[in-house]
Amino acid sequence: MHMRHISKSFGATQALDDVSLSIYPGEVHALIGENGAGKSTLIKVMTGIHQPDQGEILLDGRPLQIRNSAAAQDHGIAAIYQEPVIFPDLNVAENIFISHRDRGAIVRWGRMHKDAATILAKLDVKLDVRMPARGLTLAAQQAVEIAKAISLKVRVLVMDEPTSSLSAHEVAQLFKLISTLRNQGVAILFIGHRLEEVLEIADRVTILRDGKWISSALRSQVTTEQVIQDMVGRQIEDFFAKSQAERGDLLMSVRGLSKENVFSDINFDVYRGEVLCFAGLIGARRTDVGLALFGVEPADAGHITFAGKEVKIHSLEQALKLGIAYATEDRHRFGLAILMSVATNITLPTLRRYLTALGLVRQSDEYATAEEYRQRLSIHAPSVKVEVGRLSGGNQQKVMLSKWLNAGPKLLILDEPTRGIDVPTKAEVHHMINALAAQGLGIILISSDLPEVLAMSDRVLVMREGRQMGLFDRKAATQEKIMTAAMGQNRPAMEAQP
Amino acid sequence: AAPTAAPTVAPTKAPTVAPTKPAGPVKATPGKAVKMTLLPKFLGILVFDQTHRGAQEAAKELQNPEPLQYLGPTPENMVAGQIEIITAAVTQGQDAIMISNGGGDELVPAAKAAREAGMTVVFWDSPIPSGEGEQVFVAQVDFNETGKVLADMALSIMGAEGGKFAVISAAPDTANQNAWIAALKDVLKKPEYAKLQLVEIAYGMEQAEINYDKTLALIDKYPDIKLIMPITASGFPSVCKALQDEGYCGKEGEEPKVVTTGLGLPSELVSYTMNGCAPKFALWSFVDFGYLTYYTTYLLATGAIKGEIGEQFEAGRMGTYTIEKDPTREKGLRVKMGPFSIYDKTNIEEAAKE
Amino acid sequence: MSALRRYFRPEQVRELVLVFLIIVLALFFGTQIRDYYTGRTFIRISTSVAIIVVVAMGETLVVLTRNIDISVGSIVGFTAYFVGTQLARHNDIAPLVAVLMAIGIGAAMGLLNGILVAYGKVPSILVTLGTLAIYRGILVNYSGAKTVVANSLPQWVINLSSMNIFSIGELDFRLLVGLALAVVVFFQLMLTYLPYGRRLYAIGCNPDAARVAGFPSQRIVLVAFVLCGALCGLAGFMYLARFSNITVVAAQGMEMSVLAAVVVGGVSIFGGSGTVIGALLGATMIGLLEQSLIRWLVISEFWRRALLGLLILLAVEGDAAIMNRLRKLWARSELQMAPKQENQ
Amino acid sequence: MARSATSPAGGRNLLLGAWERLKSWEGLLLGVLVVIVIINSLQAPAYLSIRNQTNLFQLFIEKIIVALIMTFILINGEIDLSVASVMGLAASTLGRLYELGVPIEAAFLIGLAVGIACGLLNGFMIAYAGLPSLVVTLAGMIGYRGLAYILLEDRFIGNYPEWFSRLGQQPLIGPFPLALVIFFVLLVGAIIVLQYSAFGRYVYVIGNSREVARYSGVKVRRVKMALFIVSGLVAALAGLLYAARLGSVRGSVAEGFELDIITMVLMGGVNMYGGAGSLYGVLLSILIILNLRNGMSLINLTGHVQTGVIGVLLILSVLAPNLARNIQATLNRRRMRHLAGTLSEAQESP
Ligand SMILES: Nc1ncnc2c1ncn2[C@@H]1O[C@H](COP(=O)(O)OP(=O)(O)OP(=O)(O)O)[C@@H](O)[C@H]1O
Ligand SMILES: Nc1ncnc2c1ncn2[C@@H]1O[C@H](COP(=O)(O)OP(=O)(O)OP(=O)(O)O)[C@@H](O)[C@H]1O
Ligand SMILES: [Mg+2]
Ligand SMILES: [Mg+2]
Repeated sequence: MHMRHISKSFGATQALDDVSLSIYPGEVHALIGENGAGKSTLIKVMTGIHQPDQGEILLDGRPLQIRNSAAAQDHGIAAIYQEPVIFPDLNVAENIFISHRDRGAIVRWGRMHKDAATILAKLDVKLDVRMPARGLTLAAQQAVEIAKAISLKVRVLVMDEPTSSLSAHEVAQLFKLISTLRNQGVAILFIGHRLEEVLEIADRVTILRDGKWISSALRSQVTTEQVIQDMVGRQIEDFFAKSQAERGDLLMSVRGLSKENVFSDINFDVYRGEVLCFAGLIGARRTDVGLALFGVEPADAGHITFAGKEVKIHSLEQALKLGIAYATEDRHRFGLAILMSVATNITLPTLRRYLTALGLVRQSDEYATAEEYRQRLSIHAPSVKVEVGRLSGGNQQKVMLSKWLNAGPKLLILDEPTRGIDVPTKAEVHHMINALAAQGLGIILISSDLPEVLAMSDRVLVMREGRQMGLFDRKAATQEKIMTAAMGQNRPAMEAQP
Repeated sequence: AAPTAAPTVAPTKAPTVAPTKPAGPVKATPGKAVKMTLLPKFLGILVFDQTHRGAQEAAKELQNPEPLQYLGPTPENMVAGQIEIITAAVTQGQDAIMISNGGGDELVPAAKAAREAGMTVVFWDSPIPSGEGEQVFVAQVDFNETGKVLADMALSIMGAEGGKFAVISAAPDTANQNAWIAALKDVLKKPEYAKLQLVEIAYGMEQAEINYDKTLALIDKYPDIKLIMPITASGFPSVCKALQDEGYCGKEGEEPKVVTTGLGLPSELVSYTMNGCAPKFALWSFVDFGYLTYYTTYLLATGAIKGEIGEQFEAGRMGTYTIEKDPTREKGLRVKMGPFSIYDKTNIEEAAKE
Repeated sequence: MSALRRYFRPEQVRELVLVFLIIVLALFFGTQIRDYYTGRTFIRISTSVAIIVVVAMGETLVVLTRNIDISVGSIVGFTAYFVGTQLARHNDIAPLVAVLMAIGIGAAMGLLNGILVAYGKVPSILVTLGTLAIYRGILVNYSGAKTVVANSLPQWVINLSSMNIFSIGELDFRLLVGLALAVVVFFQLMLTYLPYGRRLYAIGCNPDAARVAGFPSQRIVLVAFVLCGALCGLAGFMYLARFSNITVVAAQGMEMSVLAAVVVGGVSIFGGSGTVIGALLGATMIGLLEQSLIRWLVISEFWRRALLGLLILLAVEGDAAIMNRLRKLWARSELQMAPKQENQ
Repeated sequence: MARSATSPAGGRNLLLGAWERLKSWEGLLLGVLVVIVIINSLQAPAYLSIRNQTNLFQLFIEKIIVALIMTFILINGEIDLSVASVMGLAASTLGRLYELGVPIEAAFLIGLAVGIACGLLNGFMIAYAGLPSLVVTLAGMIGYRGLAYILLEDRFIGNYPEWFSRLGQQPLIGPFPLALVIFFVLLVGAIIVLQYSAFGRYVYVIGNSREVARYSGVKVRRVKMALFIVSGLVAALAGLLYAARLGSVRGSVAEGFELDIITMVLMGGVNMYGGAGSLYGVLLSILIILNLRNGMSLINLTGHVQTGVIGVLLILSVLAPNLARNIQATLNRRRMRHLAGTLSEAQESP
């Protein structure tokens, strides 16, 4: 399959500018680029969701008009999109087969359930195929998406950041599967931000920057450094900065925090200037602990001391008042008002600061603040007045971070803050975390990215299925130890209770 | 409490004594340009259409060079819609408007404003209860007489032993039908009607399905009911259809268990009269009604008559009429058309052809 | 317990509750109304529900796709009137032709709705709010203020509504009721066993996903509107057969009863969940209430309307509150089960 | 950093905003309005008279008052179908109490209180019990209307004190009757609150996403609750004004008004699903509907035909921009292709 001279613009944004790309059977082709480089747009052109302004697509050397995703499917092109697209009221099996057109005129439920179970087994995912997809975790949704794509008889399979919410174990499983498909002669286009992963699986690498094609090369002919350099157009020495903040006073101490059927007996302390990482596999209920501390889904039992006072966090307002902020992992549902401007989003939790005596909003101040963050976090947006929905995924993430930084919290809970963020931005976020810690903030960093956990943490709390499996000091923490605890093989005693 | 009113004489087609104007009834001068609007309660039912036909006939006879406007609101928006149309007529510079009041006193401000703007405002079919803002009300029949006619028909159908019957009206807030019901209740107090037992008044809201369902509910609720009396012409056929569907009347070779009487249009009820479902019912001619209304309004608008008690005028083919104090309301003048035509097997087929 | 939860979704629990409520209501009215348990009551309720149910089927299809059709009353009225005038003018039109004409006209009106919604991308509530007024306006103009009266219709139309399929004692099973049930069964099967039916659910619960999922979601929505229109056409014909006297306001306001039936029956107004059986139960419950309240001696006309309103308010709001609970309960138990399975 | 709200920057923004708006949906509405006004004034000379222009507001005044608060509710992502029934219930309460001998002033206040009570119930069900507003207010629409019928049955209550009817019908300030004055005061207040206050900002954000607002510390429930209470209050006020204007009250007062009200708001460019829209658009759409209806009455289009035309307008108001966007996109693509073609030729030729 060849894509030639593809261009696409959205209003003033030139998302793709004369991009060409060839994908060959039996090969994994990695597409890499910064946030907003145009990767997602390119594959949406491939699958007929967007029509290109110019350029052509050739399959087997014949030019092709892909009007919609059904047409793409007819040509054997299937895609997994960056944001999982799930039908919550249909069950898992239906979700997998809903768009198939070769399964006869009548739905045979029994066969469908069996087939779905078979496919999921291949992925080594344990899900009840009769459950409605409502309430599946992001990871499970992602797994269903993958199952859906591979159940089609595909010739070209596109995966837009399929691993962004998967844990190491699931990623391994997925890669095994990709290899199998590759051996069957399927052409695979793979998009990802975790470089080491991408480079592990890829046979060929193409790099986009600002909607332009930069380079294409065989994997064997490029180095990681080269790739990064091409991506950003400049040299980057070090993208996992180490925290060097001084540990301050005790900020919060949590004892025996429990919520029925969700998590139980969580114990930890956070000091000012410290980064406490929550590690674990998907479904470890780290998010739920975060939500409990933020007062959204309060815990039912346990003691919390915050800044020296015993407190009960039962509402979000109260958490905010105490100085606890939580940046969600699911920015579309909980993080950003997509139709509102960047500025509006950034000042939302702190709007009170921008009011006149009459309760009216001082918009100039608001814009000034937003502008400040746009520059500090280098948010790529034409202005702070554009709608957040028009930014790329990574830039949206930065807007969400700005929003909480502007609240000036004492404790900042970051849930997967670097998910779906490109490498340079990731580095920026890490620098920022360090800077914040240096200012005396306590930070809880929930992350599934093990290298990130090891690099960023002062201490690591490992969870599994709602239970605390261990708390490691930075020095004591190794990849093996964390994984062992997260997988639940043994349950080491609290090694590093300070 | 009935106001003290002059006792009603019932002068119908015959000219009566005219004390104030010995010169005899006023005649219309044809050919004057009067912009006139005919405003029914709402558009889309036959009786108002017939009124329109009658008014057009009069317009032609009077050689009014201005075309007659026939405008109406939607049924669910009767009151507000009528106010809107009256207001627009003022803006358009219309000379006269003929209104069948779709509500109660809500039209008063709009009607008053029209009067102030120099328009002639005549009501027909359904008056303004308080009489405010209205110049003359053209009544189809005497509202008190309606009560008697209805009761008489019921009596003649149910016979001396009497029995239970129920009334179906259009809506709880229809001024004319409420007046008829009140009159009927008054009449029923008399000893000769003592055996007639009015058990319920139901409302069909001018919709076929509601009339239909209400009829059946009445039958279920009063298993010994003998008669259903729709006093709304548009609901009458649905009542008959319901009875016939459920085999209460009109079944070949069977004595009907429940029958109907009331106010209905012959052309809509022929088959039911012939099969015994609606053996007898009454109505007036809506064509004549429109004709008379137009004449009255034309005369008022051209200044031929002033709208004072006792004035007499000639309404073309229909003869002479007198403006009188409306005995059924505390205030207000009326011109009474009348009389009822009673339809049964003997005359319905002829009448239905109209 | 887990098997029970797997096979009884909250939606099904709700349907059972609805059946239970209907029984309770029937028992209650039995104590209040003389001669309640008779063939008459059955006939009244079943025939009055028959027309509503057919329209409710169409509405269900549309609501499943997270759309709404409030022009149904106008479509029913228009087809009833149009077919009525045609039959009055040409008494010799064959029954089947008349039915097909009604369905065809309804489908055409549904097609316009569907095109505007699916391809014009105008929200369905706006489209059908507009066509509700437009179709009625066309009818008023077309009719020239005439009405269709039973007198002028061929005899078979008038007799249709009292025709029985069979009777058990005094329990008459009317032809129109049979027709409605056939429609219900057909659409229940369609929604469970045809890919088309499943995709209606898919579109409703996540329209954005449907757009990229690789099935023609625009066409599916269009067809849902066309089917809804066609069913309204059929209902229009049934309306003509039952009432035979058609004015321009025929079936005005029917959308309210239909929506109430659909909502009470558990079809989510936000699309993606609900069944036609539910809609049938909803319609039955409302029909039962209406017909029984009309007969209940102590209740006057005004109180009847008021009480009906309050009951719908209670039913809908109370029921929705319970559904939320149930959904949460189910969701929680799933979370409990999911990690355990991983251990196996 | 403290700057007053009337800073030069703010002023420029306002101007800029006005210009932006001119090019957009509001600009289109304005164009349509101008066309209608021109046609109307050609139709009837009396159309432009102050009297007719006030009349035209007067005829719809209750609906347009309620349309203001409905704008807030739709932007907030909810809907209130019960407004017309609340209008009816408040008016019926007034009628019933007056009939029982309660002084009209007290009856008026109790009528308003009833409106607030309805709003409270709606708001509680929506904000705290978490039920969809469509369902809650649909039920309210049926239920409150039922209560109005219970109060008045088949009666209609008139004969209010002279001053009460005068209030509804006669000019109060200049040619404007009370209701019209109230409307303009509410309009200015609504624009300030929605467009420039924190509360207005929250209304928009919640309309965008309830969850996002909640996770940002916005008191979502309180905002929704407040909106529905105010909606109940304003609807009751409108109902009472309607009673004063008509000089009589009955159970069916204002039946069916909700559709007109919602049409006005949606045609003003307010997003069906919340989060976007402005009062300027709604104001224009109100003016369009008033003048259009008046114009149609002047050329003798009434009843169902009028509502039919409004229906067409409603659909066109959303369809037209959609079509325009599609055509624009296609044209753009064509132009780009063409451009690319000539460019590549130019490159290849030398
Ligand atoms: N529907 C749209 N409307 C307007 N602009 C868009 C739209 N979709 C994408 N863009 C813009 O196009 C550019 C490319 O976006 P795209 O989503 O393809 O980036 P990406 O490479 O996938 O980034 P990320 O890694 O953050 O997902 C961005 O500037 C984005 O703002
Ligand atoms: N923002 C949220 N609000 C409410 N519930 C949430 C939210 N995010 C996640 N959940 C729920 O929390 C539970 C656990 O989520 P999840 O599987 O993401 O675990 P986790 O430990 O947070 O994993 P990770 O953070 O690595 O993705 C799930 O039931 C999920 O639906
Ligand atoms: Mg992307
Ligand atoms: Mg999580």
